[in-house]
Amino acid sequence: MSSPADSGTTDDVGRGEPLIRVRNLKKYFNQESGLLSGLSFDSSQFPPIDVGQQRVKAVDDVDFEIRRGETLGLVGESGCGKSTLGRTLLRLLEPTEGTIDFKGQDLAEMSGEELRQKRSEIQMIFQDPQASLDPRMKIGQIVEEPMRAHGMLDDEGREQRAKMLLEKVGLDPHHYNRHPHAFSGGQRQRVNLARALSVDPEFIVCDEPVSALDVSIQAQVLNTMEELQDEFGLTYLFIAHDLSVIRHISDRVAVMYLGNIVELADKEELFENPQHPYTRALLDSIPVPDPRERDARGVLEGEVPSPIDPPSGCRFRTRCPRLIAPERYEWTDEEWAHTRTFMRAVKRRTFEPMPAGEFRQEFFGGDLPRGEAGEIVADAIDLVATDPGDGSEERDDDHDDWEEARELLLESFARESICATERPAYEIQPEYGTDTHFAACHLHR
Amino acid sequence: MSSEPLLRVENLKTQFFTDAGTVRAVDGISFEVHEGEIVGLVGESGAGKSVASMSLLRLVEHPGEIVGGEITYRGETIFGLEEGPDGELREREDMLSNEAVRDRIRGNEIAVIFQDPMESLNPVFTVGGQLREFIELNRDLSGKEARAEAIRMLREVGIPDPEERYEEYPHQFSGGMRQRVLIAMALACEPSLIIADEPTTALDVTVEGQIIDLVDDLQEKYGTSFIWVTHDMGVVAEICDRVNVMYLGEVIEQAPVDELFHDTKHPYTQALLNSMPRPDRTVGELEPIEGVMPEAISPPSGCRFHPRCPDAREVCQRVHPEPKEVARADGYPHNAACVKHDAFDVGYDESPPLEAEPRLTAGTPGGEDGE
Amino acid sequence: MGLLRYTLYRLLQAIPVLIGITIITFLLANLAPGDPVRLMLQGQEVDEELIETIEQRYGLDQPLHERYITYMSGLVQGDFGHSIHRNQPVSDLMLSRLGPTLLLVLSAYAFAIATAIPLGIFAATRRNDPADHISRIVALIGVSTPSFWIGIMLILLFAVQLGWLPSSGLVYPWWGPEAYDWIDTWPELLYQTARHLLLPMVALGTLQMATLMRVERTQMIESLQGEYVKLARAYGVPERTILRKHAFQVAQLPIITIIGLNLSTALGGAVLIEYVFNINGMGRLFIEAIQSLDYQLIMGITIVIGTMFVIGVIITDISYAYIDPRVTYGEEE
Amino acid sequence: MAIGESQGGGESGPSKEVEAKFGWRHTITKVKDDTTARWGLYVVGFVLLISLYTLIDSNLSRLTLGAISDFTFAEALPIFDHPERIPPPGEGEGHLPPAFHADGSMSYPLGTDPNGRDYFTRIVYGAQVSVSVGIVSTLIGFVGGTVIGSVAGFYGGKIDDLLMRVVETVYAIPPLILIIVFTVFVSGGSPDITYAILGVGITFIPVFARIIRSEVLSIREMDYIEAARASGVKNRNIILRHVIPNSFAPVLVYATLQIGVTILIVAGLSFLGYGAQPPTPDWGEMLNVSHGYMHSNVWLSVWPGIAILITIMGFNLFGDGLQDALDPRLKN
Repeated sequence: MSSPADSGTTDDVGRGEPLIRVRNLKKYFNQESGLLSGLSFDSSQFPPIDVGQQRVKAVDDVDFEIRRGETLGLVGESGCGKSTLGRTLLRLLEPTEGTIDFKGQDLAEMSGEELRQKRSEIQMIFQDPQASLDPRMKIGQIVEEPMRAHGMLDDEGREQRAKMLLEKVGLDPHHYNRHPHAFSGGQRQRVNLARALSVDPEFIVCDEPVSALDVSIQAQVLNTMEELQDEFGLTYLFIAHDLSVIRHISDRVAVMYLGNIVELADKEELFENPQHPYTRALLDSIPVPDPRERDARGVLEGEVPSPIDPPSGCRFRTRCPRLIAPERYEWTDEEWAHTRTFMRAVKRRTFEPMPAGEFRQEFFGGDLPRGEAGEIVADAIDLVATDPGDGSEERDDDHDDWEEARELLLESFARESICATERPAYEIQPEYGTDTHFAACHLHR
Repeated sequence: MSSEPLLRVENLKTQFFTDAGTVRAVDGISFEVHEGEIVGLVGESGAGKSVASMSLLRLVEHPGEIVGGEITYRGETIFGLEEGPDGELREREDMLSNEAVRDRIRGNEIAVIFQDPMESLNPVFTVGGQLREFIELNRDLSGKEARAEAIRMLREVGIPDPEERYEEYPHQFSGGMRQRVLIAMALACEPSLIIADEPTTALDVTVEGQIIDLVDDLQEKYGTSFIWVTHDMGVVAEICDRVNVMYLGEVIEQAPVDELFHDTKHPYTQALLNSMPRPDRTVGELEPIEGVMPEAISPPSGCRFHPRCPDAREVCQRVHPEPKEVARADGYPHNAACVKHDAFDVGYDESPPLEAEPRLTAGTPGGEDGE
Repeated sequence: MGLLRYTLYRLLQAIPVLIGITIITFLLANLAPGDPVRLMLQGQEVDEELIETIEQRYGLDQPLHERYITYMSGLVQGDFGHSIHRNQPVSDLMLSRLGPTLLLVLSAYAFAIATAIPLGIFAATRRNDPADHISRIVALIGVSTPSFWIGIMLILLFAVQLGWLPSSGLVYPWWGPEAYDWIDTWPELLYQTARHLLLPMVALGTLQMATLMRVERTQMIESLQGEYVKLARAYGVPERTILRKHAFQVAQLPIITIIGLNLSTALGGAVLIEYVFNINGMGRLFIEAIQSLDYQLIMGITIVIGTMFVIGVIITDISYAYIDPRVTYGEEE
Repeated sequence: MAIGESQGGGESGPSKEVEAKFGWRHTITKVKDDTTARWGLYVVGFVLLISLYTLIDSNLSRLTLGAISDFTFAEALPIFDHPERIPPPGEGEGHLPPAFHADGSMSYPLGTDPNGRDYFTRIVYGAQVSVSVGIVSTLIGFVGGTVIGSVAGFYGGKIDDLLMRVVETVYAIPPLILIIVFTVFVSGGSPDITYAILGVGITFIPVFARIIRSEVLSIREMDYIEAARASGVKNRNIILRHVIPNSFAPVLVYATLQIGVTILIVAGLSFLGYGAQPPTPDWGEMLNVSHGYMHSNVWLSVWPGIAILITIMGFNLFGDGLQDALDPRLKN
């Protein structure tokens, strides 16, 4: 009977040293499974059946490390791939590519019994405190299950440890024999904590552990998690969508968008000196609980693109308010700003067709950009305007013209930008603290 | 404050009659909504805020029932009881009939926006069709005009390409877009009051920002009043003019938003604010509220917050405080239901503090005595 | 994908199922202990040579997979083989029997749908009232009673005791009045058809009615609890419109699926009902074939009835897709 | 019923719904409290008792193999021990109407069958046949389906694909027809009740497999399964300790309802002469015999049908009640 903490770990990692190194990690999902999967109809060919697999790029080429004893916050909006990343890290999902170096061993390479044994060192806490506890088991059994799976202690020892842990997480050990349904949400989350701690792990992935809880209960659970981290020397990957919670609990923070990490820095640095436009947009959007600071505003336009076919280069470029001007044209900043706005308005069709003159007035203050860019814009305006420049008759079906204008603008401008042609990855000098500040934005080139 | 309020709620009580007993979900709340303001109704889950807001339209579902109080909208009685000749309560003469509430109030005068944009739209009808139906029903417009109006409203709430999207089905819209459709529905009926029940809770933070932005703009343009039901103090600070804080079926503090945050008068509100992590600054240690909210089936005696209150004294166990004016700001009263204020004068200062029972942070299981 | 493409997709999906039906039927009929010819002769003393001649003539001496390939190559050309017992092509035998079965099953369905849906809605809106309880009990009896016994009871009451309706046979409208010497005009023919059809239709339709009614009630109750119903109420939509339009449309979706899947029970029930009421449909033909162990005919009938079911399910799936836009557009955003 | 707020995972203590849903003890309490389930239990219990009694008390071989004419209920139940119950010999064709009829006799409460056997006794003994047919063939389907369904559902992949194809195909052939074909061919042209039971059971294996598979699939997605995997629990233990206990309840409901369906199908089978064979006292078989006497003795066709109706209704009531108890969503 040996505690898993000292089994098989020869190279002990010192506090502050990287415990986990993730390199080029990718997780793609096939859209559906089954005999006819991958079959889809495509009327543009004959026979109208397409056998190509569409793959959802949930996590696409991610690099980072987690240091022993720290809490790395992972924040992003729904669908950005943060939960998938957490689960892939734990090998609950099979990585498509990449390595997960945990204390010198690659988790991505492990499988079967070897992986199962390794699970005593890495644990997970789930978002839904109710769904993550088997309703038919008693909380004592639930807490003991991982110990049993790893052959830790004997029956009596397990019970003692379970009771000890229940007390540690702030529950009454006398409730050992109760079913989860007798507990409130916050208490159930504490049972989850006790279960995760039972095998004395080093690393815990916390997937939105407090987002299902009320504010006042959130604080209780967060405090307990911090106390446990100190006491047991735990390392957390804390996944959340709530920036306030992230700011409170993390040491360093990674921001995810559409399968990529766009920024990673020390907490203070990230919140006080955000360098990626997406991080800024996120921070600007959070409502601050102070009526004297009413600045939460929807700074972002449009919607997150599909992860099946994400934008090239920087994934945020299709919504970025600071999309970099393509270099092959000569612009002033103002001209580019106008063109960018116009391009996106055409793409999203947010306006009614109007005469060309009105377009110029509304989007360009009357003056089109000079040179080649201006000509392209003029062409695009002609396509969508109600009075086509070539003097031909009024058109009735404008659908194709919209498409054409859209393609013209995107092709000439959006896809010419460095944001579309190169994937950004830069290290910046931090203003707060000394740690590195990673920002995936070409503004820092 | 001088003019007659748009909506006046007095001592509203809504109860659910279940097998386990009577749940006093809303237990005697009073508040007002004036023209053109956004009034917040804030509280944690179980506070009774959603039931309260649905009671305003008399849309409480079985086995719930409004059992007391008065709801007056522009001089009309949406709900009101009086004592009959035998002392029993009966509906007042001037209380609107079910048909009148349905035809004249719901949609026409008071519209709602629900929390869950995924479930609130009917999956088998087009977005435009649903919007048009509500417009036709609540405004004097022909089918064609209603359609034009529906498209105009879709554009107004920022839905790209509204003509095409009019013909699409809800599942083709993202969550944020669906919430915009619900806002369009509410505004298109040209009501004077919109009840927004957690309208941004299900949304991502950037989308939430977009929606708050939109509501702010549209509210300014149309002058509609809002009751904004939420659990998020951040959203309250962002958008509300005046706020009612609810705890266990009661309003425990009501104040203009700035006073509520910067001159907090009720220990619960204060505790709630202290327990929140903040996005704008790093908080060293959070101060959680002890214990959990008790069930509305058997609320604690005296002040309902006293078992969790850091300021609780012996008197709090005995005296049940109604909200009283403890300060004034901008011509609005600042009410709090806490006996520590002088306005109550029940001997709080002399009363001995309650012994803090040694307890584990999480308390006993919610099931009380277990199985 | 559009409705047309969805239809194509469903048809494509049906192919493996249809092949599966032929495999199962073929295996059952051919893997039986004893060979088909001997089985058919049912122990009669026959010259061994004669048996061999018959087997050779019908290719029964070939290995199993070759026989299957032969059978299938005939099948795709519409040739169901030859009934040894009746010395007739199987397809000829089946053709004249299709009509009565279709008429019976479709009318039973019409009866079931026409009664179940209003009753189910009625029960849902009067939840836990006496009316609801009564309709639930009726539905419970409906799903617990063998259809053939209902048929017998109906005959005993309406034909034997009261003498109001005929107890057996069917009048086929597609034969025209001239086929019957006791019928002169078209209206009279249709009237007679209805009179003959009434009892078997009710007998076969009762189970369907009861099943549909239970589902309808549950679905309506669930649909009426939907957020969209709450929203409609909050916008002052009259309760009747909510019931008929908002809640009803959504509640119909599972009903359509059930209607399709229950076709299986109805087709099976038709065997019993045709037997009780002496109707010359596929079901009776099936019993006759089974009695004489006419294995070519049995295979033919099983495949045709299986195909009827598959077609029925495809039709209901397409109507589902027609009502529910989520099917054809897919769920992705 | 959502009192208070709809925002997820509240702190106001566990909701009643959740409490109702879990734990066997809760289920049993719920069943006891549910009127429908209670009545179902009474009826099922009554029918089971009768069949158990007849099973223990009588010599089964006499019922199925030997002639029944010399055996009466009077022998089985001593309290009814009246010598006049033994049918008068040679009275085979002149069968008696029920007791309330002018020509009836109290010795034969439901009259006699065309062979002069006491109809009441036969009806009572029929319970045994129907119940055992229903339970045994459902059990075959249940066991076979559980094994195939849980393996396919948990592991997915190719096994799962293959299973679904087979299920779809079996679904496409109406069960009655498939079972008749099975019974007749497999028995080599001489069907009897054993083949019928086997046929029904095997036909329903894919049906059960499908139900169990979908149940397992939904449970596989639950967080607590993922939690167990993340803790390093072995797959076998996950299936044994989490998947099966949690999928068992809904499948049990389905099985209860399926017993009714099975009895219905076997009755039809016997009615056509492809199930129980004479002289087995099976209700379907009795209806088959009485069909020939429809005009001369109406009552012969009435009683077996009522017996079938009551039995199936019992199982359906019980299944419905169980469902309500396990899934309180539609209650109240």
